[in-house]
Amino acid sequence: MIAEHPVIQILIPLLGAPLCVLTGRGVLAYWLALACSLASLFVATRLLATVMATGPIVYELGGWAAPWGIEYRIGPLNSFVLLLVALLGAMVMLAAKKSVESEIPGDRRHFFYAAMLLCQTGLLGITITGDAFNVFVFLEIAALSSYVLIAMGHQRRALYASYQYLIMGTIGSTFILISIGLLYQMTGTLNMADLAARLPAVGDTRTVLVSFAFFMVGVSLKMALFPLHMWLPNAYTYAPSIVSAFLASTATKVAVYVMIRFLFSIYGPAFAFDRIGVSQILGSLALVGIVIMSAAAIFQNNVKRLLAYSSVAQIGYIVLGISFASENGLTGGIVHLFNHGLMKGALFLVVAAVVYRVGSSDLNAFRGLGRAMPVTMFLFVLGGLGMIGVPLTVGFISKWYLILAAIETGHWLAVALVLLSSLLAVIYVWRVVEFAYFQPRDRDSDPVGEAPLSMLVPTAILVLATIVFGINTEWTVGVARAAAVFLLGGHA
Amino acid sequence: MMSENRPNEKQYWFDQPKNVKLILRGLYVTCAGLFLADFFYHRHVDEPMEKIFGFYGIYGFVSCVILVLAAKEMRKLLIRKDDYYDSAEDGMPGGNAGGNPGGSKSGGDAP
Amino acid sequence: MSEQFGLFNYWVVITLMMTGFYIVIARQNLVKKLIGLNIFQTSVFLLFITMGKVRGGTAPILDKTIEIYSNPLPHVLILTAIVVGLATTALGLAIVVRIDHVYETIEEEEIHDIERGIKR
Amino acid sequence: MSNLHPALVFFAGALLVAMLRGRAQALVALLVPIVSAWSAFQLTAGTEITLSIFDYELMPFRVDRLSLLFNYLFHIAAFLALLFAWEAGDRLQRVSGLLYAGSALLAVFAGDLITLFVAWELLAVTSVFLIWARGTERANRSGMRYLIVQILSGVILLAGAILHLRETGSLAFNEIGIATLGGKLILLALGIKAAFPFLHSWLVDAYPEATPVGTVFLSSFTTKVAVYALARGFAGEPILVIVGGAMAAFPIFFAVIENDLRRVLGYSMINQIGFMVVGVGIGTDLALNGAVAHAFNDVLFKGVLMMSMGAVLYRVGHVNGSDLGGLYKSMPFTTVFCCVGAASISAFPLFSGFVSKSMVVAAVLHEHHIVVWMILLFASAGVFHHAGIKIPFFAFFSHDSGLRVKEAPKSMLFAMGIGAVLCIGIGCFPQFLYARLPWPVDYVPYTGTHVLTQMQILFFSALAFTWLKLTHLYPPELRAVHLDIDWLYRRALPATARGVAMVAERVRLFGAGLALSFVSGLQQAGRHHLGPDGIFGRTWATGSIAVWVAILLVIYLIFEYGA
Repeated sequence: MIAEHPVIQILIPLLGAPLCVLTGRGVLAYWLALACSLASLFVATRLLATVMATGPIVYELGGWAAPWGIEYRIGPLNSFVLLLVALLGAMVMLAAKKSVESEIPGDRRHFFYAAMLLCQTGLLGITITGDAFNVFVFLEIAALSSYVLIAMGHQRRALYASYQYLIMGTIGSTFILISIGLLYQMTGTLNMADLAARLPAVGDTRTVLVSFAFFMVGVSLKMALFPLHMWLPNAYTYAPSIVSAFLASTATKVAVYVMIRFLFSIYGPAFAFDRIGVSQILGSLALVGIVIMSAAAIFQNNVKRLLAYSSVAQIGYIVLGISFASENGLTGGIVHLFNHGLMKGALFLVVAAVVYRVGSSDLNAFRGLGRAMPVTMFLFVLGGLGMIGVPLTVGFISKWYLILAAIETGHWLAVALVLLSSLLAVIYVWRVVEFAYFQPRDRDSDPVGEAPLSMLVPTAILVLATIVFGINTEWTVGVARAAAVFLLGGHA
Repeated sequence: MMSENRPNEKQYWFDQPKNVKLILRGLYVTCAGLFLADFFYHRHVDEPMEKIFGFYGIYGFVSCVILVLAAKEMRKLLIRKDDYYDSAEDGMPGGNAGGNPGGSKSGGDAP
Repeated sequence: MSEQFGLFNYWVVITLMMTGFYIVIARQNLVKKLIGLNIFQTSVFLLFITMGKVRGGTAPILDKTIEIYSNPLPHVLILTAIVVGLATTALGLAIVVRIDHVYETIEEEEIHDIERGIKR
Repeated sequence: MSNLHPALVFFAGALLVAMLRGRAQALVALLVPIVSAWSAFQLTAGTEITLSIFDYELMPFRVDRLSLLFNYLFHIAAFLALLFAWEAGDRLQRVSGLLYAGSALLAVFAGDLITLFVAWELLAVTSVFLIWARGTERANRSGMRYLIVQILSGVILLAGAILHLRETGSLAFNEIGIATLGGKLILLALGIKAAFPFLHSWLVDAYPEATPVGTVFLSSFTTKVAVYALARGFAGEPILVIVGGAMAAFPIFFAVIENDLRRVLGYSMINQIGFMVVGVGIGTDLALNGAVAHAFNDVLFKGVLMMSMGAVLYRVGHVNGSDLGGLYKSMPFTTVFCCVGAASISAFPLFSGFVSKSMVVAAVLHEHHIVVWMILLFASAGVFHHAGIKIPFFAFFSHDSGLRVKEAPKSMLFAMGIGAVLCIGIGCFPQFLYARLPWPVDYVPYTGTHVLTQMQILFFSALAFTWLKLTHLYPPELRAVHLDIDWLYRRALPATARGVAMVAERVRLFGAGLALSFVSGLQQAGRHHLGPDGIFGRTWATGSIAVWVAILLVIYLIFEYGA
C-alpha cells in the first residue's frame, strides 16, 4: 500500500473534484472535499515519514520507467512541501464551511469545492513530480483553478484581479514552458534527474542560457518575487477569504519550491550560482523586495492587502536564503517556506473569521474586535509576533538562519535590511493590533460575537504549530537541513 | 494662599510663617556649622583640591546655582507648548494616513 | 534549403512571440489582450513543433519502409499545451464576459477609472 | 538547594492570575513573588543548567553571586509593586507585571546570549502593556515608540550575539568587551536599555505615560537588567566611565525645568544609572560592588519615589509640579515616605543611597579620574536639588494648591512603607547588603570624612535652593514640554519621512514613465499610457506588469551573457 502512496496523493483530490461537482448543491460537497483534504494530509504525513526513515521514494507512473515514463520522485525537500500543502489544505478546508456559506452563493458552492480540490491537486502534483513537463501541466491545473477561485470573490474587483492574474500567470507558465522546451531541445529528455545528468555537457550553449533566463523570469512571476508581484495584492485581497488563506500559504511557496528544484537539481548549483551568478540578481531583488514591500504593507488600509504585501516581503526572505546557496541559507529559506506558510495561513484564517463576523477586511472593520472577538484577535497577535520574528515563534527561527547565512557569506547589508524589515513588520502588525485593541467599535454597528469554533480550531492549530515549531526546532530545521544538504550535494 | 479662603479649615504647621522661618534659620545655622567644621575636623584628603577650606560646601552651592541658572537658559531654547507633540503627530503613515477618515484620533505612529 | 526553412520557422516563432507580448502590453481591450496572449502561446507551440521536426523525416508511423521520422514527443506534449491554452482562453473570455456584465466596459483604463471613482 | 528557575514561577503565576478576578487575583499576584522567593532564595551560586537547541549549547539557567543579588532585588521589587497594585491594579497590569518581572529574572540568570536575547525581547513585549494600560492617546503613542526602541535594542543584541559567535565561537554570556564588532553592537543594545545619552529618550518619554502601577514596575526592571548585563559583559571598559559621567550630569538640567514630576524622576533615574555605569567602567572590585549595590538601592528608593508620585497621580489625577502643592496636609504618610525616598536618593548618611553611591565615588577618586569625580560631585549636588528637594517640595509643600484629596490607599502606604524601611535599614546596617555583593568587600562607608563632606555638599545645595527660591531666581514650574533627543524621531524624522515619501512618489512616477515611454517610443504606440490622466498613478495595469516581465528577462539575458 505504501508503495502506491505517491500516486494516491494526487489521485485523492483529483478524483474528489469531479465527485464534488456530481454531488450537486447540497452540503455533501463540503464533507467530500474535507474528507479528501484530510486523507491527502494523512498520505503526505506517511510519505514524509517514509522519506525521512528510508530515503527518497521513486515511483514510476503506469510502470513506465524513466526517462520514457513520468516518474514521481520524493526526497526530503518535496515531501516537506507536500506536507505543507496538504496541511494547509486540510486546515483551510476545516475552516471553510461557514465562511464559504457566507461568501459563495449556494448554487456555486460545489464548483467552489471542486476548484479547491483541483488547486490542491495541481500544487501537490507540481511538488511530487520528477518530470519537467509534468511540472508545467500541474502548474496550469493549479493556476486555472485558482483563477476560478479568485473570480468567485463577491466584489466585482475580484473579476478584474482574476483576469490580471490569468494574464500574468499564463505568461509566467508559458515562459517556463519555453524554458522546458529549450532544455528538451538540448538534452532530449524531460526527466529531471536525467536533465541534471545531461545538462553539464551543453551548459555553455546559448540555448541553455536563454532557457535559464526564461525559467527564472517565469518562476519569479509565479512566486510573486518583487518586482513581478503586482498581480498578487489584488488577487489575495478580492478572492474569497478562504481562498486567500489557502493560496497565500501554499501557491507562492510551491512556486518557490519549483525554483529551488530547478536551480539545484536541474541546472545545478555549479551552473546557476558559479557560472551565471544568479545569487546577485536574486539576492538584490529579494532585499529590495523585503524592504519596499514591508514598507508598502504599512500603508495598506485593508488587512488582506496588508498581509498580501507582507507575503511578497516574506517571499523575499525565502529567496534571500536561497540566493546564499549555502547550507545555512538554504536551510533558512526552506524552513521559512514552511514557517511562513503556517503563519500566513493562520493570519488569513483570522481575517476570514473577521470577514465572516463583520463582513469586511478593512482596517476600520477591526475596530474594537480585541473586545468583541478576543480569542480570534489573540490568535492574530500570536501569528503577528511570528511575522515580526519574535523569539519562541517560528519567524525567529527562520530569521536566525538567514542572518547566520548572511553573516557567513559577508552580506552585511542583508543583515541590516533583514533586521530593519523586522521593525517594519512590528509597525504593520501593530496597525491591526491598534485598531483591534485601542479603537472603540462604532456605536451604531451591530454587536459582534466570537468566531465560530469551526474556524477558530484550525486557526488555533496553525498558531499553535507556529509556536511549537518555534520552540522545538528539531523537526522542521532537521528536515530543512536534510533537504539543503541533499540539494547542495547535487542530488534530486 | 488658598488656605486663607477656607477659614474653617484646620491650620497646618507650615501655614504659620514663623514656622517656615524657623526651618530656614535651622538651615542657616547648620550650614554655618558644617562650614566651620572644617576647622575642627581634619578631613582625609585624596586630591589636592580637596584641601581648599570649605571645598565641598562651596562646590555644592556654586554648582547648584550654576545648574539652575543654566537650566533656566536652556529652557528658553527648549520650551514648547504643552500639546506640541500631540499637534505634530497627525498624518503619520503608521497612524491613520488616508483612507480611514474615522480614525482621526488613532495612535500607532511610527518613527 | 531545409536549413533556411528551419531558421525561418524560428524567426516566425520570435515574431509571433513579440507580437503577442506586445499586444498584451499595449492593448487596453481585455479581449484583445487575451488574443495577444493566445498568439504568444501559439508561438511556443510552433517552437516545440519545429524542434521535433527531423530533416527528411516523415510522420512517426510504425512501418518498415520508414527509416527517418520526426520526434513525436514534442508534438504530443504540445497537444497538452494546446488544451491548456484553450482552457485559459475560455476561462479568460468567461471572466471578460462577467467583467463586461458588472462594469459595462472591457477597456482596462475605463475599469480603472470606475474603480478610482468609487474609491475616492 | 533548589533548581527551580524563578522566572518559571512568575510565568506560571501570571497564567494563574490571568484566570482569577477580584481580590483573589490581587492576592495570588502578591503571593507569586513570595512563593518564588521561598525557592529562589535557596539558590546557590554554581548551579548551571545547559540545554542544547539550535545546534548550540545554551545555558538558560546559571546562578552566581552577581545574578543572585539581582534575583533578591527583583523579588523584593516585584512584591512591592504588586502590593502597590493591590488597589490600583487590574488584570492586565498584574499579568504583564508578573511576566515582566519573570522576564527580568530570566535575563539575570541567562548564561548565554540567546537566552539573554529572548529575555530582552520579552522584557519589551511584556512591559509595554503597563504603558498602554493607561488608556490615553498619548500613552498609546508613547508605548508604541517605547516598543519600537526596545525591540530595536533586542534586534541589535541579536545581531551582536551572532557576530560575537562568529568572532569568538562562543555564545556564553561572560566578559564580552568592545574589541570586536559583535561586542560593540551588544554594548549598543545594552546602552539603549540602560538609557545612555542620546539613547535615553524612550525612558523619559514612556515612563511618565504609564499607569501609576506601571511606572513602579517599569522603573524597577528594564534599566537594572541593563546595568546587570553591563557589569557582566563590559566591566572595566574605559569608555563607560565617560558615558556614565555624561549620564550622571546632563539629565539634571532637564530635571530642573521639567514639570511632570514622574518625568523628573525619569531624568533622575538616568542620573543614578550614570553613577552605576561609571562604576562598571572603572571595573575595580570596589567600583563594581558600588555599581550593583547602587542598582539595588536605586530600585528601592526610586521605587518609593515612583510609588509616592503614583499615589499622588492616583488621587489627584496628574503630577504636574505647577498644579500641585500643600499635599502634606491631606497625604501626610505619603509625604513622609517620599521624603525618606528623597533622602535616600540624595545619599544622606543613614539612608541607603549613601552606602552605595559613596563606594562609586570613592572608587573614582581611588583611580584618580579627577574630572569624572568632579562631575559626580556636581551630579550628587544636582540630584539632591531636583529629586531630593524639588519632588517633595513641589508636590507636598510649596504654595498650597487647595487640593484636598484622600490619603493614598492602605496597600500603597504599606508598599511605600516597606520600601522606606528598607531604605533606612540598608542605610543604617549596610553590612547586610555588603555581605551579598558579588565581589569581596572591604569598604567602610561611615567615616568622619565621608559623612562630613556629604553633609556639606547636601546642605549647601539646600542653601542654594533656598537662596534661589527666595530671590525668585528659581525658574517657576510651567505647563510645557521641553525638547529632548526624542524630538528627532517625533518631529524631525516624521517630517523628513513625509518629504522622502513625496520625493519617492515623484521618482516612482518618473521611473514608470521612463520605462513605458521607452516601449512606446519604439513602437509609436501606447501613447495613451502617457495621457493626462496617465495610468501610472493608479494600481498597476496588466500591461505595465508585463513590461516588467520583459525588463527582467532582458536583465537576466544581459547578465548571463556578461557572466
